[in-house]
Amino acid sequence: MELDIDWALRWLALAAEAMAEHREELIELDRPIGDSDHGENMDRGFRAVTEKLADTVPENPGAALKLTAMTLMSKVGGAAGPLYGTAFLRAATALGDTPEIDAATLAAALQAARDGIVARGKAESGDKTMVDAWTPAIEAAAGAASDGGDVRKVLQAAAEAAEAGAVATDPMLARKGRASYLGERSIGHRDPGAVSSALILRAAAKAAE
Amino acid sequence: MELDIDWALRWLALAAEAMAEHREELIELDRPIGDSDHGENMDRGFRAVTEKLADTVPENPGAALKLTAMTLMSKVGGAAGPLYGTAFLRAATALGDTPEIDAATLAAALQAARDGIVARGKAESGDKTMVDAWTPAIEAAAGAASDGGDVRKVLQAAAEAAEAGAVATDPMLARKGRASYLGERSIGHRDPGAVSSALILRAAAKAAE
Amino acid sequence: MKKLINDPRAVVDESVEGFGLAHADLVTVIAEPKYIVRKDAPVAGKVGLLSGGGSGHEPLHGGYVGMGMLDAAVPGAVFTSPTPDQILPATLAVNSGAGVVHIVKNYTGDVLNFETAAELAQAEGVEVRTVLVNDDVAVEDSLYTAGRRGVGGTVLVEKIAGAAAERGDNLDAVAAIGDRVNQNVRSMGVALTACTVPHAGAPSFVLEENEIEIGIGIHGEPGRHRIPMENADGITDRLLDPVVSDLGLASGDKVLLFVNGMGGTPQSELYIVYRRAAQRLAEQGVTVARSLVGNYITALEMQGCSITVLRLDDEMTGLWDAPVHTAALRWGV
Amino acid sequence: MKKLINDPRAVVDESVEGFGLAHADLVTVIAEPKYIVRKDAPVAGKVGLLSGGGSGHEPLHGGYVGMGMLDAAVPGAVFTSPTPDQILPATLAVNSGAGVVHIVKNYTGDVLNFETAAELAQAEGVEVRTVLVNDDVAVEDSLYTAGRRGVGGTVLVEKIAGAAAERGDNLDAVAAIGDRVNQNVRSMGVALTACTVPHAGAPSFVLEENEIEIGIGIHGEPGRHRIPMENADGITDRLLDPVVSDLGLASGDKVLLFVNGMGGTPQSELYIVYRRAAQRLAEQGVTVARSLVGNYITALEMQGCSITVLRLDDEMTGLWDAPVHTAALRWGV
Ligand SMILES: Nc1ncnc2c1ncn2[C@@H]1O[C@H](COP(=O)(O)OP(=O)(O)O)[C@@H](O)[C@H]1O
Ligand SMILES: Nc1ncnc2c1ncn2[C@@H]1O[C@H](COP(=O)(O)OP(=O)(O)O)[C@@H](O)[C@H]1O
Ligand SMILES: [Mg+2]
Ligand SMILES: [Mg+2]
Ligand SMILES: [Mg+2]
Ligand SMILES: [Mg+2]
Repeated sequence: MELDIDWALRWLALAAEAMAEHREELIELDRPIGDSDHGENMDRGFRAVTEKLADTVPENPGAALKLTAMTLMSKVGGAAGPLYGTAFLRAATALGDTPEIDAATLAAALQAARDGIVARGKAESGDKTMVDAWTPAIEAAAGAASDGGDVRKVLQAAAEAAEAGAVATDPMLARKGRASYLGERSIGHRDPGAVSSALILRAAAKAAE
Repeated sequence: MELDIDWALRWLALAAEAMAEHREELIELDRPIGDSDHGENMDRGFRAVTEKLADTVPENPGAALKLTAMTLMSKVGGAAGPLYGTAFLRAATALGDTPEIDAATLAAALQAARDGIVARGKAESGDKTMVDAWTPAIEAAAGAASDGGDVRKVLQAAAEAAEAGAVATDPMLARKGRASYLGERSIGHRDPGAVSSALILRAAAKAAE
Repeated sequence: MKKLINDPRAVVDESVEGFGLAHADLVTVIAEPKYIVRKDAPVAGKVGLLSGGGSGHEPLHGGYVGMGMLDAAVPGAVFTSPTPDQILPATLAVNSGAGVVHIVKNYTGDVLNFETAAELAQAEGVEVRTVLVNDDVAVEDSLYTAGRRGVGGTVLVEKIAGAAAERGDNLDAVAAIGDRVNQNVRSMGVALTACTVPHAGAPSFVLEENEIEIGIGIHGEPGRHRIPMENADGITDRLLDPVVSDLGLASGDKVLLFVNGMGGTPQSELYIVYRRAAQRLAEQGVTVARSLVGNYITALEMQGCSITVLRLDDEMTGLWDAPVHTAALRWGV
Repeated sequence: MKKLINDPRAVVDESVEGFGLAHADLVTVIAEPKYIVRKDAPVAGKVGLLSGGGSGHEPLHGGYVGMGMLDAAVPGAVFTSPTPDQILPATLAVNSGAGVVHIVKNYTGDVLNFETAAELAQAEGVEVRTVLVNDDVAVEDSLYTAGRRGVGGTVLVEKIAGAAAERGDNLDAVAAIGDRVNQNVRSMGVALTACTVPHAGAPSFVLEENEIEIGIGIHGEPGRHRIPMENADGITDRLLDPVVSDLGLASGDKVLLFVNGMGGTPQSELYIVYRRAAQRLAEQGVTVARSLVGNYITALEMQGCSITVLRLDDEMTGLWDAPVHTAALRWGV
């Protein structure tokens, strides 16, 4: 099985659904260690992606992700906007105009996305950011791909690892983003960006089911 | 028995005590139909009277009431300041420099005080103001005096009637002062100025006991 | 009650002292009896302009002392009118011989205290005229009330009469233009929350999470009626409509539209109200020629706003535009 | 949550629209992508000055667009930085060929979005310099944080750099004076109450009746620590002392003292804070040469304040005094 444009469109639709559904939850997560807007930002961004996709039909997965990147960049704002924008843009670049994505290409695209976030935000693992969802996710994805798993396996592995990564941010002391202002008081809260990252990767996995 | 400067000083001291003691209550009464300051205003004014009297020893009751008038006028502010200022000033004028006050003079001085309030504030009986304490008070005082009652009787009668008059403001619809803005909603609340008037007259009666 | 204060009884003293320190280039603060006076008062040949009232409405009135507006402001205790022993010396201090205009908001306490002070000043040979401001359409002006309150219109009266005094109008002329502004201005306010007088320690009324109070004044006193919360456009209409109809505005009229914050409302919300009010006036053919949006006459930390509309003529417009240099209103200089 | 709004998602749109209606003499509002631009932009030969950030801090930044200050302001959603697709056209609109300075408050979101916009503008041939404002001493500036936040100092950077641009300084000089202001300014804030982001619907944190939060920013984010309520003088000392020591103020220094309200605090309380701060600075031999007191950079309806101190030199003082004509700051014209 390979992933095509239909998968990409299903993914983005499911991601938009997830953002709408988890909007409140993401706002709540951003309340104690941020400024209560992450859910609103992500929901606004993905609603815009949905609208864009109603007008334009991208030809291949790379084009769909590029359109997503530009839309998130221009609609999300805050820290998350440029970070997700860069992630989707780098993934799109990695995919080029391939119509069908195999497991290895997929793992490489996910890696490019993570690297984009790190290049942009300069966060390291353990800084309590979305990087703490993405890094385990790409490691798991790479593992699954090199174990000969298909794209479905790769996405499953990535989503599971991202979810675990998000949970693992609970005890971390934030060193990047708004939560870092809180110092010790950031401990004991889950990072909202890590949770939204896990939701997006879970949507990708579901879209491949 | 006649009333002298000692009575006047006792009266003013007891009035000051009453204002301090009922400060909160007068603020609470002024809350629903006013602006929550009557208790503070009266307490501030009578504390100033007490301070003034610590420096200056007036020679006769009229002088004591004049000093009170000037002090209230300059320290109370709001509607109550000029009204009580005028009341005490008119009473002082009525007393002149008599060292000893008999029942008839007392009744006349109270009448002058009430007339001063009416002249200043233009309120009629039933408008839900301090006038509704003062008018029954002077009527009762005049009655007691013409029945041959002594000053103690006159003051008792005045205080009792003022207290009843204050209670009687409960069902009235305010037509003067801040409470008038409320129209029908002023009904069911007691007028704070009527209550402070009753307290002042009760202090006068106690001072004569 | 959480407030940035030291002693509830020292609020006015300390606040006015701080005001004097921050604006020493504009004003002098006299501590006892308390008033705020323009640095260069009395200005030779100029009619003196004085206002005052209870504190808690800042920047009113101290924030309007300076060139082109007030010569003195007399602050009372919070929500309590000042006393004649303050008003009198302030009146004397701003009298250059051309007389003094008292701008008085129509509340029993203010009226009585200013009346006494005016009599005393006149007894000392100072001519005093009083401009009574009573622009609040929430209160019926009838035998059954103390008359309409002075609210937002006060700021406009002070600015325009201040400009008239500054250009050299005589005593009667300054009072006349003040009266003309008052006759052409109407206001109405709403509270989303109450406010807490420092010495009282508890809110002056209680609004539930879903209630608002229409027709409030600026003293934390309750308004005319309480309704369930509405959106900004609905609330704006409830305030604007009675103002417009009471003023008898007609298509072709030019107005100044003033959306005032009660102290605790973000500016962004005031502009949402302004937007609706401006749109509705435009629909009625009324031209909004001048605007003012912000916290200019407040009720401590109350959340809410008031809408004030002044029907302008060319003279009032010119006087509004004239230079003014005060702590809270400044242009042209 | 009771607010004078219609739809929580339309707050910024409608508020900015109202702002544009009220100040049509000063600014033009572009609705999509949203920015506010000086009426006469681009001003020939002048360096363009642009700032922006999340909304909810009004009058920042839109209130500072006009002669002598900003050429454009780019508002994001409430407490959310704007996006490159807004910042880029605003940058192009204010570029007269002399280049554009971006004034950016140091928050990850603002930094990233402005960075992208600057790259895009540069790709279109517009020279861009960025002045990063990070004056908040409540945040440790270390490897372990995103660095100090930009708060009250931003207003002063915008005014002083704006005056430099207006007098004709070139791109590097305008950026340099902006940096110099930033290097000489420090701030710290306190919250008595939290604020509620309209789309979030509930306060961003909860303070008990007897608690205050020291070291808050302007986004309703919690501060560094929570303490029991104190009186105004005590709170003032807690804010002022770290500012003074971080700035390394010495006897003989001249400063601008800026007491800022967070949106829901009465002006009278800000002057009580100002009084104490001015007295303490005087005790230390520091001269308060200029002052600013009021709601200039807010956090919606939050109650609280911040204290900002800028060490002045003659050039900064002159630029501060230079004429400015914006909706929220105006003098000399
Ligand atoms: N430097 C960074 N690197 C990676 N992720 C970051 C960085 N800064 C913030 N984030 C992520 O962004 C999330 C916050 O996004 P959001 O609330 O939308 O923006 P803002 O913080 O500007 O309000 C955080 O939960 C975190 O995961
Ligand atoms: N016109 C009036 N005539 C007589 N009494 C009045 C009049 N107006 C107000 N009062 C009295 O003043 C009292 C209010 O006093 P106070 O609260 O101190 O002043 P303010 O109303 O200015 O806040 C009312 O309870 C009423 O008894
Ligand atoms: Mg956030
Ligand atoms: Mg009262
Ligand atoms: Mg009062
Ligand atoms: Mg944000």
